[in-house]
Amino acid sequence: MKRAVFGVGLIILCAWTIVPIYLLALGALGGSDVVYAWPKPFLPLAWSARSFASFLAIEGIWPAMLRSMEVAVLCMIFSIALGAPAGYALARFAFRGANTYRLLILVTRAFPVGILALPLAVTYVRLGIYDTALGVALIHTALALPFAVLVTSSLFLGIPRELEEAAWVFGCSGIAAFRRIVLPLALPGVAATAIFAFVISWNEVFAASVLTVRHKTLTAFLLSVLSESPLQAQLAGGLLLILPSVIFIFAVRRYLFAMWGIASR
Amino acid sequence: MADIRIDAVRKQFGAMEALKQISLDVRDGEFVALLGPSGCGKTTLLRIVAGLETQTSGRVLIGGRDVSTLPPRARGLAMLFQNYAVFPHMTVRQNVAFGLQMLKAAADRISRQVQRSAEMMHIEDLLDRYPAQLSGGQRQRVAVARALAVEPAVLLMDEPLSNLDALLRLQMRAELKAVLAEAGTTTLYVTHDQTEAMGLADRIAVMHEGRIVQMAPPVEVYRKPRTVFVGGFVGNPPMNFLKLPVNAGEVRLGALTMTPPNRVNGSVVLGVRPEDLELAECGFGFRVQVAEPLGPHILLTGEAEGQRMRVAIPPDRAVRAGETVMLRPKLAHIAWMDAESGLALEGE
Amino acid sequence: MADIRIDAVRKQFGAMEALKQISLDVRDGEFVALLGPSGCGKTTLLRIVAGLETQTSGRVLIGGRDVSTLPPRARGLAMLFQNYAVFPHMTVRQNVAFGLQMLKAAADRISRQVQRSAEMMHIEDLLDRYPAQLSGGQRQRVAVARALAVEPAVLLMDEPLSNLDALLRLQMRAELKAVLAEAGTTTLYVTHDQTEAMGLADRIAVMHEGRIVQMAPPVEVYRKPRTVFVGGFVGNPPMNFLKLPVNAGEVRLGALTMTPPNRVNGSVVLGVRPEDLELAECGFGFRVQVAEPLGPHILLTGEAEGQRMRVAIPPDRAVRAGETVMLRPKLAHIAWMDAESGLALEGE
Amino acid sequence: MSRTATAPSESPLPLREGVGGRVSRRAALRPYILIAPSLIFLLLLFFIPLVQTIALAFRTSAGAGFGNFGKVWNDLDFFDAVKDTFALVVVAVPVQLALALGMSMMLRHVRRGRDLILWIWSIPLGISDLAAGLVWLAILTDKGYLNSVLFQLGVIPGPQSWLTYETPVVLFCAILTAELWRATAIVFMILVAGVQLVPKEFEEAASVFGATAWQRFCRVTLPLLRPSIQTALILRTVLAFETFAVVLAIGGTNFPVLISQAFIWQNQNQDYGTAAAYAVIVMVVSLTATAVYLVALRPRAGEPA
Amino acid sequence: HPARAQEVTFLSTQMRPLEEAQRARTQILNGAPVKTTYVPEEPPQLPVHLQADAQGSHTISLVGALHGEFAPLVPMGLLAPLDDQEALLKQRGIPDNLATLAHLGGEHLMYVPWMQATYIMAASKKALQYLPEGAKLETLTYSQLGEWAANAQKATGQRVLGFPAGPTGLMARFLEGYLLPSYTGGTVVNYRSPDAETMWADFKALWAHANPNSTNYNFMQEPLLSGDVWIAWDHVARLQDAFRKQPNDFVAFPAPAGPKGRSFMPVIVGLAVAKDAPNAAGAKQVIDYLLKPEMQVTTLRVTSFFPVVKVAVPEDLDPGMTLEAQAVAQQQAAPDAKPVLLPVGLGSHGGEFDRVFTDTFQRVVLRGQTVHEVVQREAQDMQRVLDAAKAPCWSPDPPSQGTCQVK
Ligand SMILES: Nc1ncnc2c1ncn2[C@@H]1O[C@H](COP(=O)(O)OP(=O)(O)OP(=O)(O)O)[C@@H](O)[C@H]1O
Ligand SMILES: Nc1ncnc2c1ncn2[C@@H]1O[C@H](COP(=O)(O)OP(=O)(O)OP(=O)(O)O)[C@@H](O)[C@H]1O
Ligand SMILES: [Mg+2]
Ligand SMILES: [Mg+2]
Repeated sequence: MKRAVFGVGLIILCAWTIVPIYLLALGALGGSDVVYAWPKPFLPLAWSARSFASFLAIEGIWPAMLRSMEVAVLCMIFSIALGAPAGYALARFAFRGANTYRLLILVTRAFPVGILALPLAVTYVRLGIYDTALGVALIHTALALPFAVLVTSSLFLGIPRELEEAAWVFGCSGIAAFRRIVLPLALPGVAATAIFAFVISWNEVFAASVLTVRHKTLTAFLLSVLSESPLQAQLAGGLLLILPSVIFIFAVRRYLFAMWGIASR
Repeated sequence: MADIRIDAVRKQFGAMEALKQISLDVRDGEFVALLGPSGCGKTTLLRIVAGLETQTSGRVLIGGRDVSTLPPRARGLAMLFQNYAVFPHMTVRQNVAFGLQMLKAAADRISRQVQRSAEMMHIEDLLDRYPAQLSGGQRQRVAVARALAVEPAVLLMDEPLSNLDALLRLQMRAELKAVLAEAGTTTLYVTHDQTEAMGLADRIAVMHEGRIVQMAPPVEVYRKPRTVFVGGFVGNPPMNFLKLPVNAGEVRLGALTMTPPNRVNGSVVLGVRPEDLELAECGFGFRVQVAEPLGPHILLTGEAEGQRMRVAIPPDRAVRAGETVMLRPKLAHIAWMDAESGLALEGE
Repeated sequence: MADIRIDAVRKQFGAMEALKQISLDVRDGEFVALLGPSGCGKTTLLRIVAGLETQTSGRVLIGGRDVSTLPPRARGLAMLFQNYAVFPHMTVRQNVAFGLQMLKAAADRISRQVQRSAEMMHIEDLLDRYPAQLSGGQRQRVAVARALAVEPAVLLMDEPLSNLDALLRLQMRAELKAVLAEAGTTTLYVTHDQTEAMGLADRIAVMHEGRIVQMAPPVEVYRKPRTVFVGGFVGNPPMNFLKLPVNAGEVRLGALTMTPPNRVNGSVVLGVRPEDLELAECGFGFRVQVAEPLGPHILLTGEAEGQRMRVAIPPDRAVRAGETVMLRPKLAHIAWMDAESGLALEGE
Repeated sequence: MSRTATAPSESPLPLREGVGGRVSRRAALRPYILIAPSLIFLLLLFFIPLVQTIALAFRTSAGAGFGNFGKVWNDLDFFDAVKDTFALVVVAVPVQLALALGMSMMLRHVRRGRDLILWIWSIPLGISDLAAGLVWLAILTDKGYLNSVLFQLGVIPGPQSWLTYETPVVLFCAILTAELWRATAIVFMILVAGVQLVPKEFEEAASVFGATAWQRFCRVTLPLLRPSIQTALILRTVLAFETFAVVLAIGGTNFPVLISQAFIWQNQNQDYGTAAAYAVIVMVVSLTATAVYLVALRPRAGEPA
Repeated sequence: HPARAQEVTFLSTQMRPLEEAQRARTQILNGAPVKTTYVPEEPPQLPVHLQADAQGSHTISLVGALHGEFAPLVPMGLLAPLDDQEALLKQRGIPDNLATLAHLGGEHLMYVPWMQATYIMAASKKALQYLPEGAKLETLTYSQLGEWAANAQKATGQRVLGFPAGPTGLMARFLEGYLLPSYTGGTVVNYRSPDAETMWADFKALWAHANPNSTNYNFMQEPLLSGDVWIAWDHVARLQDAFRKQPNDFVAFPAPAGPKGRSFMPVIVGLAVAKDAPNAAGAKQVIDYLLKPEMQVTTLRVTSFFPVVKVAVPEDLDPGMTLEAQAVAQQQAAPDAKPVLLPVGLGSHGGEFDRVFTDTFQRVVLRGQTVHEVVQREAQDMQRVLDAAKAPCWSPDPPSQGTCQVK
């Protein structure tokens, strides 16, 4: 009985997340009749990959896709490399200014980047990273950093200090202990951070379009124009942009469970 | 040379003083057991030696070098943690190999050492399991194996065998002793098992409330406790203490008259171990309340001179609860203590 | 009525069979100690009784009710965990009060009970600390206090005193016994300390490799081990076993001739405890290799008939390593075992 | 941080190694060394434009001052925006947290296919705001999927408007629903990562002592999960103050939020000063909320952090 | 950057929709004399990019944008004067009024007009049956429009009149270029006149029949296609999808007339050269190319923007386009037609100016505040904006000495 209620709950929650995506796909692939039909059909009547295909035929879409990948991967690396040590500092040391630091890194999220457009662009021109993948990756890192820092720090807090101490005693330097003990144990958090960084970077459109002219990321390339496109193209574009993130999450999902059932003391 | 010298170390946790001026020397290759009641500061002391805790004051020297300011890894020691601290994300094999890998040992040396320590700890069948798949005792043995595998110059062990059954403990104890002696490892070993301490240690340091109250070879600690506390703490069952009045330098106990060491007035404490009391024709009266047959001997609990007392008698003597028997102490094994300070009286 | 009945319980961890068909009855109010080597399945059994682990097959009944499918909280028991599992985010007081709060006990009852259990465990001064501020032994005592505070009908304890010093353990043991007896608590108690098991238990269940090999009152387990394993496992030092040839129903040992129980051919195992061997004029020869003075007795380790043997002699006999002495067993205390199966021979 | 003074050694303490003044000073520097790279990074890439923009908020054609904030104050939509923003944050964030907690707890009891369910539940994470807005608009609009269902079930006679200024409550619920759908996954994923490090034994202990599932959750899991919850709450709240693409898509001009006002002032009205002023307000508000969380959810003295 | 100097990077806020941009590349720019990289850009980012570009990266040469989008760029010094192109304007027959606008109120020609458009009405043929007695689409008035919507609502129970009043909709243009001048004859000066008050009162009444989703609509083609809206006003480009997809279901017609005539507003897209452009010469070649009559026609086919040069609209135009083109022509040629010029001197204050209109709309129509008070209040705001911009009045308001004043 309980099990059944539980199962139903699971199914409802899955449906709740999946159905909207399904409807999006239905709109994107169902031909323009579906988009404007009434009452709307819930089954795919006539699948058509036409609007999809037309996307993929657009000049510059593949370089943009590659660039997006490059940016997202860089962003992932940067945010973990910069965020995890800071997260460790927050978790393990009580230092003056820890909370100030927390607030400070959150500023990047608390202040809408969109509003920073002009000075941001000018700064990037001065730094010589305007219109480069690196530049975009860096600003995306700034956006993902609060995630990296806070998520890893909350996980590090859950790792018994004794394990680290054991590593020290057995000859690990602080860094080695961090790498060999803390980081693997916090793997789910690191994976979550990687996902956040990837997704943030992949979907970020504002900074990407302000900081690039010719070398736009896929999202900037598509999203900036989607709003003026016919509804069906918007749906198709939306769907197309979901895919890489979803595939990425799928690929790393098992790291999210790395410590499942192992981490008892 | 890897002697440990703990020099006037104090440790304060907030208002609570966990270690009060501890000084202790462990000679190179020596095996010192730390014995003391729960919460007396044993773990804290070990952690300070390992560099995991910072002493409030005092110094720690290893091999003559002041390591007080060195990080743990630079102190060249291995430690076994009271709650094991085995790495949950590594297999048993990886756990045991860990220390050696940190030392960048050659692969074949690692695998040899891992095999050896694992065999010694009887966990060779478990090498590919994860700690979560082990029983408590197995986990503890993994921790011991991990510490032994590195063959450290200095080994700190915090109750390494507490979760093992008696038989296994006996075996491990013997093997530990052999291995450590052979390697000449300087060992500081916390245990609450006195037999272990007695059997393994070159010297025993008895701790009490953050102080070391006696440090001596096992027999001396057993035979010549420096304080009432040590006598009461070491030995199982513990030493009996009878507070007796002193009259003109003499003490009367039933039919017996004894002479405590000089300079005593008022009253004195007579300490005698349960096994140092014999049934006798002529002695003092002991009212038996409980008689427990414990295998090699029968343990009697009862009262003498209105004070609680325990006596161990050979298993073949039939004594019943409620009976009153006559006892006499083996005079050579009597310990006299000051009634006020609880310190042993000299010049026995 | 809160008897525990474990009925043909099996437990499989993947390919590994941790419990093989365990059946066990604990009567209402009875105190049963589970004794067994590390990794034999004691914790697993306790966890199955508590409902924390699901048995692969078999049933658990508490108070006559099949609780196999009930969640832990519906089983009306308290448990002490081998690794304590004290809540790190609660003070000691909150930890101890936890079970009572779950039972929705009145506030004054809670505070009374907390005080009482804390005093019993000597942690009344630590009530406002967090577990992280406690020593290992103190943490363990918090766990015991937490289990006792709820005054459960059924109490499961997994090595509750393993991290305490001998003296404290002695006290706790006595208090535990009194409290549990008074409350009539049905107790299943895992320990590796045989003295504890002997002193506390109404009956002892000896486990070995996932099976219960003997379940009997302490003295019987000690005196009449059902198997070689039990004899070797129970008792410290363990029973000695000599494998001897049988000739025409008789066994010769040095100058002695003994008659093992019927139906034996080939060879037989003679089991005798170290304290059941006496120095004698006439007997069998024993070459002493090690002589350890252990307080109440001297433990000799050596060889007889080319087989390893331990002997406990009174502390007043002076025996040196290297010497060969004559020994004779107390005939009444000899256990005969089948040389092949290791099972005790009947009809002694 | 007031923790340093009160905390005994188990709460995070830097001075693990060394003794006395000499080394402890170096050890005391360690956390700063660890946060330095990220600080330098932000300083170089982010804070310069940020400061310039904040300066913009205090600059008007008449000189430095609060003129732009005056404009904000007089903005027709300002009070609505404040009201709507807070309504959304105050309702959405707790509901998301509750939902995500429930989901991560459920996930613990899933025996098979756990990672598949995790994956499904985290799909909304990968969806851009714009796409999310589109999806929910497609569902909730007059001739959308919701009305199609209702119509086919005979509940409504024909297309029905839900998202207009005439039905503010329904509109709010619609936006809330879309927000829940879109952003619960972030909280969920943070919690899933955190839950794994909570040793099972504590819950087991609680259950043996008679705690119901709910009590176990409240008294054991929740407190042990506190670091993750704090993180999730902070991040989610800060992000919630930033939400606008979905709100704009579903709510049109009927549901102004602070951040959408900032963008409208920047893009449509091309008044960068006022836009910056809006942004500063958003920043102050969400950092204040963060500070509140940090204080409210800090560990008590002595408690392990 | 040598390679970059060879080619022309063309940043444009127009022709952004995916397919349009693609067609711009493949059908228009592929034949350009210089290799051209076409980069569509969202309007808000335009000044940002140009400024960043001017600060150092120097990539962009050619800029395509709306008249109103160019205005703020001039004071920022981001555009190069194009006085050498005046001849081209003459040569290609670009009307003088467009050329004047292209000076953006200054001395120099700042952009070359490229294409134009306007706003018209669209209706589903289903709605025609409810047209009030005697009303004709070509001569529709605002009161007839109201009646029409009322009739339709009465008959269908649905409010089928729609306006693009969403966050990025062009409602402000409707108010400032169509509704208000049709009632008051001007955009600014009569802002708080009794005529204006009448207009707001009328419009509020009319709004009762407007689809409440209007505040979500940004592009009217979607609700038209979905059938939520049957009668709508919008930019031709934002209606084109409906006409292209279902030319037989929709009719296009001029905006309604008010008491002071049938006001309408043009939309002008121009081409400008960035200051310090890496390839200014190439950019000018591309301008020349784009202003060729053939290219102008191709542009019309690709977008719904009409040529600015003299050229005949081809016969074989897409039927939907033809519908739109006819309506535009009708609107221009109507006897009561009253063109409203785009603001010229507002510079970067254009957005604030629009905001005055939408605020008034919000207050009067959506929040039901008293017309008189709102108009008084907003007029002050309007004056503030004008003062800040120091903008003189523009047509149809009478020319002013100095800053334009609200009466
Ligand atoms: N999750 C698991 N997966 C596989 N094997 C397990 C698992 N848990 C326990 N075991 C094995 O089952 C056996 C019994 O374990 P259990 O914890 O019951 O031992 P125990 O009798 O309590 O030992 P100890 O005295 O060392 O605590 C052990 O050999 C252990 O390795
Ligand atoms: N972080 C701390 N804060 C406050 N007091 C502490 C802290 N750690 C330990 N203590 C106290 O210091 C004393 C010594 O602790 P320690 O762990 O050294 O004891 P121990 O001798 O190892 O005891 P056990 O045999 O029980 O493990 C104990 O009374 C303990 O309560
Ligand atoms: Mg300890
Ligand atoms: Mg166990």
